[in-house]
Amino acid sequence: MTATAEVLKPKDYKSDIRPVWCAGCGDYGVLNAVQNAFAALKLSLYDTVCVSGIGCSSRLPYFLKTYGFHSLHGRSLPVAVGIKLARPELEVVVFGGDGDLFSIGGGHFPHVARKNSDVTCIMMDNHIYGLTKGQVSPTSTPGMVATTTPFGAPDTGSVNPLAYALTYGASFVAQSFSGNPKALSEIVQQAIMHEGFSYVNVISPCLTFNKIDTFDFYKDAFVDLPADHDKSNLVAALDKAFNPPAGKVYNGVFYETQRPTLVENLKKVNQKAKADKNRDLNEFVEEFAI
Amino acid sequence: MTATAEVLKPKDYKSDIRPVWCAGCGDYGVLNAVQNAFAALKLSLYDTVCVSGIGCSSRLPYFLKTYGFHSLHGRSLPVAVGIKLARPELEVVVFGGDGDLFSIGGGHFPHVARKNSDVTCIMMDNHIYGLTKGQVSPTSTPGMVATTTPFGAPDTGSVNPLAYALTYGASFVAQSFSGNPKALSEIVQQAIMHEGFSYVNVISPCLTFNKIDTFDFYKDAFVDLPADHDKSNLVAALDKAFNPPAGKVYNGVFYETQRPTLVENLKKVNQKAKADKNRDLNEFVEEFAI
Amino acid sequence: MSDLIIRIGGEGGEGIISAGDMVAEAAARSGLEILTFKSFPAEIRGGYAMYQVRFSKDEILSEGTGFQVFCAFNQEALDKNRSQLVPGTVLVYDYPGGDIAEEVKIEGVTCYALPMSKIAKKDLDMYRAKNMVALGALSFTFDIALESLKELVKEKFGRKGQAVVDVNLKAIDAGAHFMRDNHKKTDPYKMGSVAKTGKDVIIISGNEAVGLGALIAGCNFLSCYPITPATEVANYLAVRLPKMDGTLVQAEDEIASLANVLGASYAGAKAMTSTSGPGLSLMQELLGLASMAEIPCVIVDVQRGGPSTGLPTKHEQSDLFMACHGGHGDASRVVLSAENVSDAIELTVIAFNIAEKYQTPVLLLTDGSLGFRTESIKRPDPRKYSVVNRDRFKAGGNGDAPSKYLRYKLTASGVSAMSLPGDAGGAYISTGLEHSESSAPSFTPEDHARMSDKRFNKLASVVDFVPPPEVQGDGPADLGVISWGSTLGTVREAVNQARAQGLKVKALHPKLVWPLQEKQIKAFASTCKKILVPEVNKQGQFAEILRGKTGVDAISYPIYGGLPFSPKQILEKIKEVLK
Amino acid sequence: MSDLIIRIGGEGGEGIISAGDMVAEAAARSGLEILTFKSFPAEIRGGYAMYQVRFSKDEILSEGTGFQVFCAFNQEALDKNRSQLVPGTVLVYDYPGGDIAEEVKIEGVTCYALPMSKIAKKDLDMYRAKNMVALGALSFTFDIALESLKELVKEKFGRKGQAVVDVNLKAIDAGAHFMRDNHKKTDPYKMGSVAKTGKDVIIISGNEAVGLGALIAGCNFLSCYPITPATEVANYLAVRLPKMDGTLVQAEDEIASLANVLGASYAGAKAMTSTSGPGLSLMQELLGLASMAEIPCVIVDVQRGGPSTGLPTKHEQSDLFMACHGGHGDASRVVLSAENVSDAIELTVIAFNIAEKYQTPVLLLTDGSLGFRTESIKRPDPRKYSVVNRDRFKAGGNGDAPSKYLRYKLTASGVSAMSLPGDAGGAYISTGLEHSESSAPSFTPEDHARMSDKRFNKLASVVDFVPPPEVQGDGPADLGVISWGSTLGTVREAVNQARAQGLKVKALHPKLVWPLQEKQIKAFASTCKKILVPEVNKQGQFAEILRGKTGVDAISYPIYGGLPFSPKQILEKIKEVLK
Ligand SMILES: Cc1ncc(C[n+]2csc(CCOP(=O)(O)OP(=O)(O)O)c2C)c(N)n1
Ligand SMILES: Cc1ncc(C[n+]2csc(CCOP(=O)(O)OP(=O)(O)O)c2C)c(N)n1
Ligand code: SF4
Ligand code: SF4
Ligand SMILES: [Mg+2]
Ligand SMILES: [Mg+2]
Repeated sequence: MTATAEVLKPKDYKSDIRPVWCAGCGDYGVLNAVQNAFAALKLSLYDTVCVSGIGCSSRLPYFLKTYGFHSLHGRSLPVAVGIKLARPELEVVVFGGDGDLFSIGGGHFPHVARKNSDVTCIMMDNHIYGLTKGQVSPTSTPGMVATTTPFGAPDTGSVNPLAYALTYGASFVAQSFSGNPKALSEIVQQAIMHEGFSYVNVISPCLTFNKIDTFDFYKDAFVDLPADHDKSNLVAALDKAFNPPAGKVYNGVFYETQRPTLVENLKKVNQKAKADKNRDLNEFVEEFAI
Repeated sequence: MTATAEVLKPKDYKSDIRPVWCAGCGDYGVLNAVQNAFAALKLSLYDTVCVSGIGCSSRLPYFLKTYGFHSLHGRSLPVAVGIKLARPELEVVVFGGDGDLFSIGGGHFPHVARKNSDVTCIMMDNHIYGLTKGQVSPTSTPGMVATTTPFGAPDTGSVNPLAYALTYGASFVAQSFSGNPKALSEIVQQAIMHEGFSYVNVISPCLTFNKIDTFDFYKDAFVDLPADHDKSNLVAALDKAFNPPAGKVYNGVFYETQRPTLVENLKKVNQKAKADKNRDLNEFVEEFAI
Repeated sequence: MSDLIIRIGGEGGEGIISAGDMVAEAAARSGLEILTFKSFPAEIRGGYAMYQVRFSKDEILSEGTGFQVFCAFNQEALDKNRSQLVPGTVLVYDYPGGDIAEEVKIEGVTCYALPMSKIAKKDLDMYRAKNMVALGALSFTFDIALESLKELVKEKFGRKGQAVVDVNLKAIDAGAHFMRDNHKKTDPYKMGSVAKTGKDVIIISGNEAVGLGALIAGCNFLSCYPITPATEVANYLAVRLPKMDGTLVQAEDEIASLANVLGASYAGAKAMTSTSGPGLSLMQELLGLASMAEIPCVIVDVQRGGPSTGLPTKHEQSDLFMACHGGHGDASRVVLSAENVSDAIELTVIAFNIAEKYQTPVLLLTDGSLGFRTESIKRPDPRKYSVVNRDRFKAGGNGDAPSKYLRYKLTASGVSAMSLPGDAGGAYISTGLEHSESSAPSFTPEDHARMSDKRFNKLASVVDFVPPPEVQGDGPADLGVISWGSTLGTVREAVNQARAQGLKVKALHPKLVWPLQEKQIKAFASTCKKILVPEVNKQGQFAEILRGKTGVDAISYPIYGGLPFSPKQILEKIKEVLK
Repeated sequence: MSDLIIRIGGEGGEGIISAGDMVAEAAARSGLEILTFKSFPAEIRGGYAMYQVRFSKDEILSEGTGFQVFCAFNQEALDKNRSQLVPGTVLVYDYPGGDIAEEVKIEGVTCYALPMSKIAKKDLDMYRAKNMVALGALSFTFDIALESLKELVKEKFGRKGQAVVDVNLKAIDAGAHFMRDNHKKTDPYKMGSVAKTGKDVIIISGNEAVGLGALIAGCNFLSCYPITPATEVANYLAVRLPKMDGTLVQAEDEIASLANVLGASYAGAKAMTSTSGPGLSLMQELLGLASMAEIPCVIVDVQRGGPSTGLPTKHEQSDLFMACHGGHGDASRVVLSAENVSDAIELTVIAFNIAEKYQTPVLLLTDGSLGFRTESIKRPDPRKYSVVNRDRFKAGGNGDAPSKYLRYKLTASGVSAMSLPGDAGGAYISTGLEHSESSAPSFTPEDHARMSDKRFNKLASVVDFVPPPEVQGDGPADLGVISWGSTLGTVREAVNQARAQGLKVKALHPKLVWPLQEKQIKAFASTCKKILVPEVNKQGQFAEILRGKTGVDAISYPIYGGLPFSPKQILEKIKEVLK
């Protein structure tokens, strides 16, 4: 994390591209909380890169003044990993939707998490495909009626993003709500401060296409994780992820631990390699001499 | 599951294509156990389809006399789902390697599991890429030295296939050993009998490229799951998956439950649809009348 | 007046599309032909949306050139279309009291101010009825099916109660009366009605047409992943497939979609997937598997602007290279492309028939503007289509003992009978590896050569299976136009005009774009001094393939602005080339 | 004798490859040129493996035609090569006491029985030394570097202890003595040595050459996914990149590999990935993103037999269509293809230079036989290569205020200065959406047209950046041969032979296959009555692209058996075409 010298306010992180989201979209709250968190952490506009895939949520980087990479549907995580590996000093934050990160992009998530790539991933979970005008996403309630599932989706279960991230080995896993920008901003700050792969599941309702997971529904559903929750216990965290109190949704940090990051491990690889014989181009050519 | 009329012996399931595996490869044990299980279940040669991706392990369907589909690297599961959806009466069994199912194919696994597609998936876990001559796989021990990781793999953690399958919502999750064909055959039978998505992790050593996860290592490492293990408790199963006794590997069924399968849910969709207005081609045309 | 184009522009969400659809349907009821053209913003909310409808007493071949009448719902719409408000056109705009701040005067353009927002808000107390006010005004002023429109309002809004019907009718009248009372009609555009009743007509979009075609062809399996502008194909079939005991699933991505399809087809289903460019890019490896393993399947690509995420809601014909040449290795496939909505039904049936007959992947290319556009077409009779099913293995009927079933038997036609799981004696391994006749892996030079030949030779007769490309015009010509996809209709119109002006121009209209119907193309080319190939992409993809395959010396005319050709553009190019 | 081809065939795992490599190195030390050709089974164990080495006192251009000497380690190897044991060739085979059951007699073929298994087992008590027995026999009989070979054995086995050295030397002697004592040499093949010492020579494989080229070019990032026959590129760099502070990671699949590469390059790395056909198919969507977002990157495709999983260890040049035309939309890119091992070094450097200079994806095509084959080449001097780096944004130096950095500024060259994260004032959003100069999403016809032009126009000068294709032969010709990739060397040899026989034949040797160096190709074609295009694929892919792009009337000569051309095949075709 590189802090900036000048003092920037949240609004200084906002670009002059006007958000294209529907009025009332949950993603506005995420944008606000992120600006807020960036300002609180004094992130540099130039040493921060916001990466995304495709979806309503994935448009977020355009609305910030930092560097950004609006990649392909599902590919934000491996793009972000490439950025971080090439330039470990950069702060790399990934934004995406539930479809982007857990449907088409779901094959990348486990490996980014288990390798503990030092990027922060903020998912705007609206339990729907917003940009393509309303199809079920992996986090949609089973049986949901949507455009490609007019008689109800046949999915028996849905993705539990928190449990997935925990099982994959993410070293920081938290959840918050776009309707509570203060709590969200705090969690985003913690996630960015965390060394290693951090994941924040943000409930961010789509009022246009999802009539189940609405602001109204979540307004009163959020409760903080119990004070005695042991953030260092993986199985306890999984239990909390799988079994929230009936009708409730947890806000807070489920899990946090310190593991070597991919960048750290690769540094060790390079050290070992350099201790080995043959170190430069001429020596490499010499290896082929007869 | 369709049983055959004639009485077939294990060897009757063997095709006349000679296995191409190295002498001593763990996959021979899997082939034997599978022939055994098929015979015990009296599976029909013609109503059974064995599907695979690419890898040493994925060659298995060639060595059986049933129908087979040797698809692409990582694509066995969605191919198998297509087969099952088109022809629910068929018995569909997927075979694959740790790279095939959890690296390149890792994006499909969660969705096949959570939708509870009624296919059986048998993974031959050798903790290595065999067919491409020895690279780390997602299940390899972190730090392993292999061809693309000559100074040790930089991966902080590895994939725990059992925990993944459990978190994904697989309704049957078990583990066994290619070195114990009897135990393995029994578990394969249970997996096939199970209605819904069943996953069997088979430790199947690659003696050519993996010098860590050897037969010798596993010979004494296998212990049965404790008799009092509650197979219906997801969190308990996860605990067992994450925390086996030091130096030990569990044999047995971690989790088993009954959930509606994808095929069942789709049947309900079709029932609803048929109760709806407009049911045939002429009516469909009529919908566009002005 | 036998032909009129009205365009409506405004903010997405203002009911422009639904209003436009109503007037189109009303017009069709009164016996007119209609063809619409829609443009959506790439974002969910806000942004410029456009609906255009072309009315005619005769067959309509394309979106046409520009418009005669433009109706501006807001300032942005007015700005975007300003350059096309040329002398002779008519502008109807929301003024005063709406988003447009000033009265508009344009030399040579008839400008009718219509305070639609104000009427809706003030007089009707329902801002949402703005679109109906506009509709009433347009129908009245240009004499298009006003009575049909009112009838339609009664039918459509009937179940919402009389109050809703009434306010909409009132809005229509308010628009009409405002025009009657406040403007003297000074423009020449008046559509009128025709004798025929339009009874045997349906209105259907390109995406729906693909869906209907699939149902007619016997499709019983679709796996999809949502993507603009193809999602409507799945949306349509999601309602209908389950009613016919079929299955539609939304997969986790496009790779899984095609994998699902190949599994289903291997097991006997008639299976398809629908996608757009980015999805088709992801499917390339599996497309090669379908070729190698000889699995019938249909892939519909509703093209959009590329490359990459590109211009998701814009028109383009730039996936041809990929469709014909994508994927590694020599992967055989067939590529069809539809000209219009009727064609989309027809070619979807043909696509399935080819897939089944030749056990091959078939790609059907349409595009964003064709997918969204609706047309009035003759009502299709599902029973009139011939449907082909794959050649099935019969135990002992393969010329071999049952235990020796040869899935990839070398035959004269190149096609081998296919068994399905469950067929006793028919077991084999469907495979992406090169193989012997029995499906066992084989990497010998002999097997690779003969299996490669099998995969390509069996497609040789596809060029005869698909109807020969239509020739427009006869005799020797100074110029022949060859195009593909939805540009064909525009070419037809331009060539009609050119010929009417005495130019010696012909056109060829292929629907099969890979493999090419070389014989007919060469024959056509031999009667033309020059060949022009207009298409909507940067590289002149079809021109290059045409040259590469037939040696025909094609003059490429590519445009790439995210919009279809107008007949005028093509006509002008024809004249330029002939100069 | 100035040219000799010896082939060894046997079971994979019998030490054929390592023995072959030793005799090749020994020969190179004694001043001979060498070029090897290897063929592996697609399975891990078992199956036929082949190693062939061509020795010459002069430059070697290709694998050559057939062999003069075949050494059979087992019956399968003998059977596979039987048809090539034509009069004039020599067979050395393991008999008696080995896998070959009967004495072999073939009309016109000199057959030397050599009981290599028996000698190794019985006399040396080390079956594994069979390969050394064979080597000793071959070196002695055909007079190839026997002394160098012994020296090499001492060096290579030195650290394993004197006992190992001794038994290997004994095996070599045993082979040599058996031949001396039991056979009278009746064949004419004797290589001998040359004056030059071979000091300035290295032996390197095609895959290693790509790796070395990447290091020379300044590559500091590789993300890969293992795949035959490309894995060795990554294996090579995995050892070297970290020593130069670079990074190599193995990703979860090919999609992630290229995504890693694009992220790394966006952040400033010189990044590449290496793969084969199936992997490149999966990368098509991201390749389009690289084009749209103008991100430099190098993708190496070591082609194998296709389509689908195909023939993983066999030779083919069938990914050209995909390389040039793959992916949806009009996606600009550059495609290079290497002729031989030296070329692989050179072109990898050029690939990086083009990627950086033009901010574009660059594909480098090699193939399985080139990837695995080794050659003795002149030792390259890493300092002699010029290395190009991308045009970097300088705050205020973009001609704009820092706050107005235009990442996609329209410039005369089409290339715009690129900022890297960390550059104050250089922030922008790299994007796959169509965009304005500032990188904001834009879907207007104007922006799409001018950005499309930018992406393609900037590549116009690539044809001048890459050295012009070499012309072999001069003056007007009856036939010109144009080919690509590793077939070029074979064409060179065949054309040399044809010209030596007085035929008026020329050849053109392009390394840049997309965009084409049209000027030079047309100029060349204009001096030839006919153009022949040999290539190893079913569809005649390069011939079609050549016709499509240049209109040159190419005669396609495709072969597709999983093997490279022999000079003889091409020579015969030349004669046939000239008849
Ligand atoms: C390869 C590919 N397939 C499909 C699409 C179409 N597409 C764009 S966004 C999207 C899903 C959006 O859902 P989500 O990721 O949840 O984001 P949201 O819009 O809900 O924020 C899809 C399917 C695409 N752009 N690329
Ligand atoms: C798209 C694609 N990428 C890469 C490969 C090369 N490949 C074949 S098998 C394999 C991995 C094999 O490992 P695993 O799945 O664990 O099977 P095993 O051989 O160990 O049984 C790879 C990378 C391929 N065939 N296709
Ligand atoms: S569609 Fe939903 S997710 Fe997209 S901008 Fe609108 S409210 Fe937000
Ligand atoms: S390489 Fe390993 S996995 Fe493959 S066949 Fe040999 S022992 Fe088995
Ligand atoms: Mg979403
Ligand atoms: Mg493995």
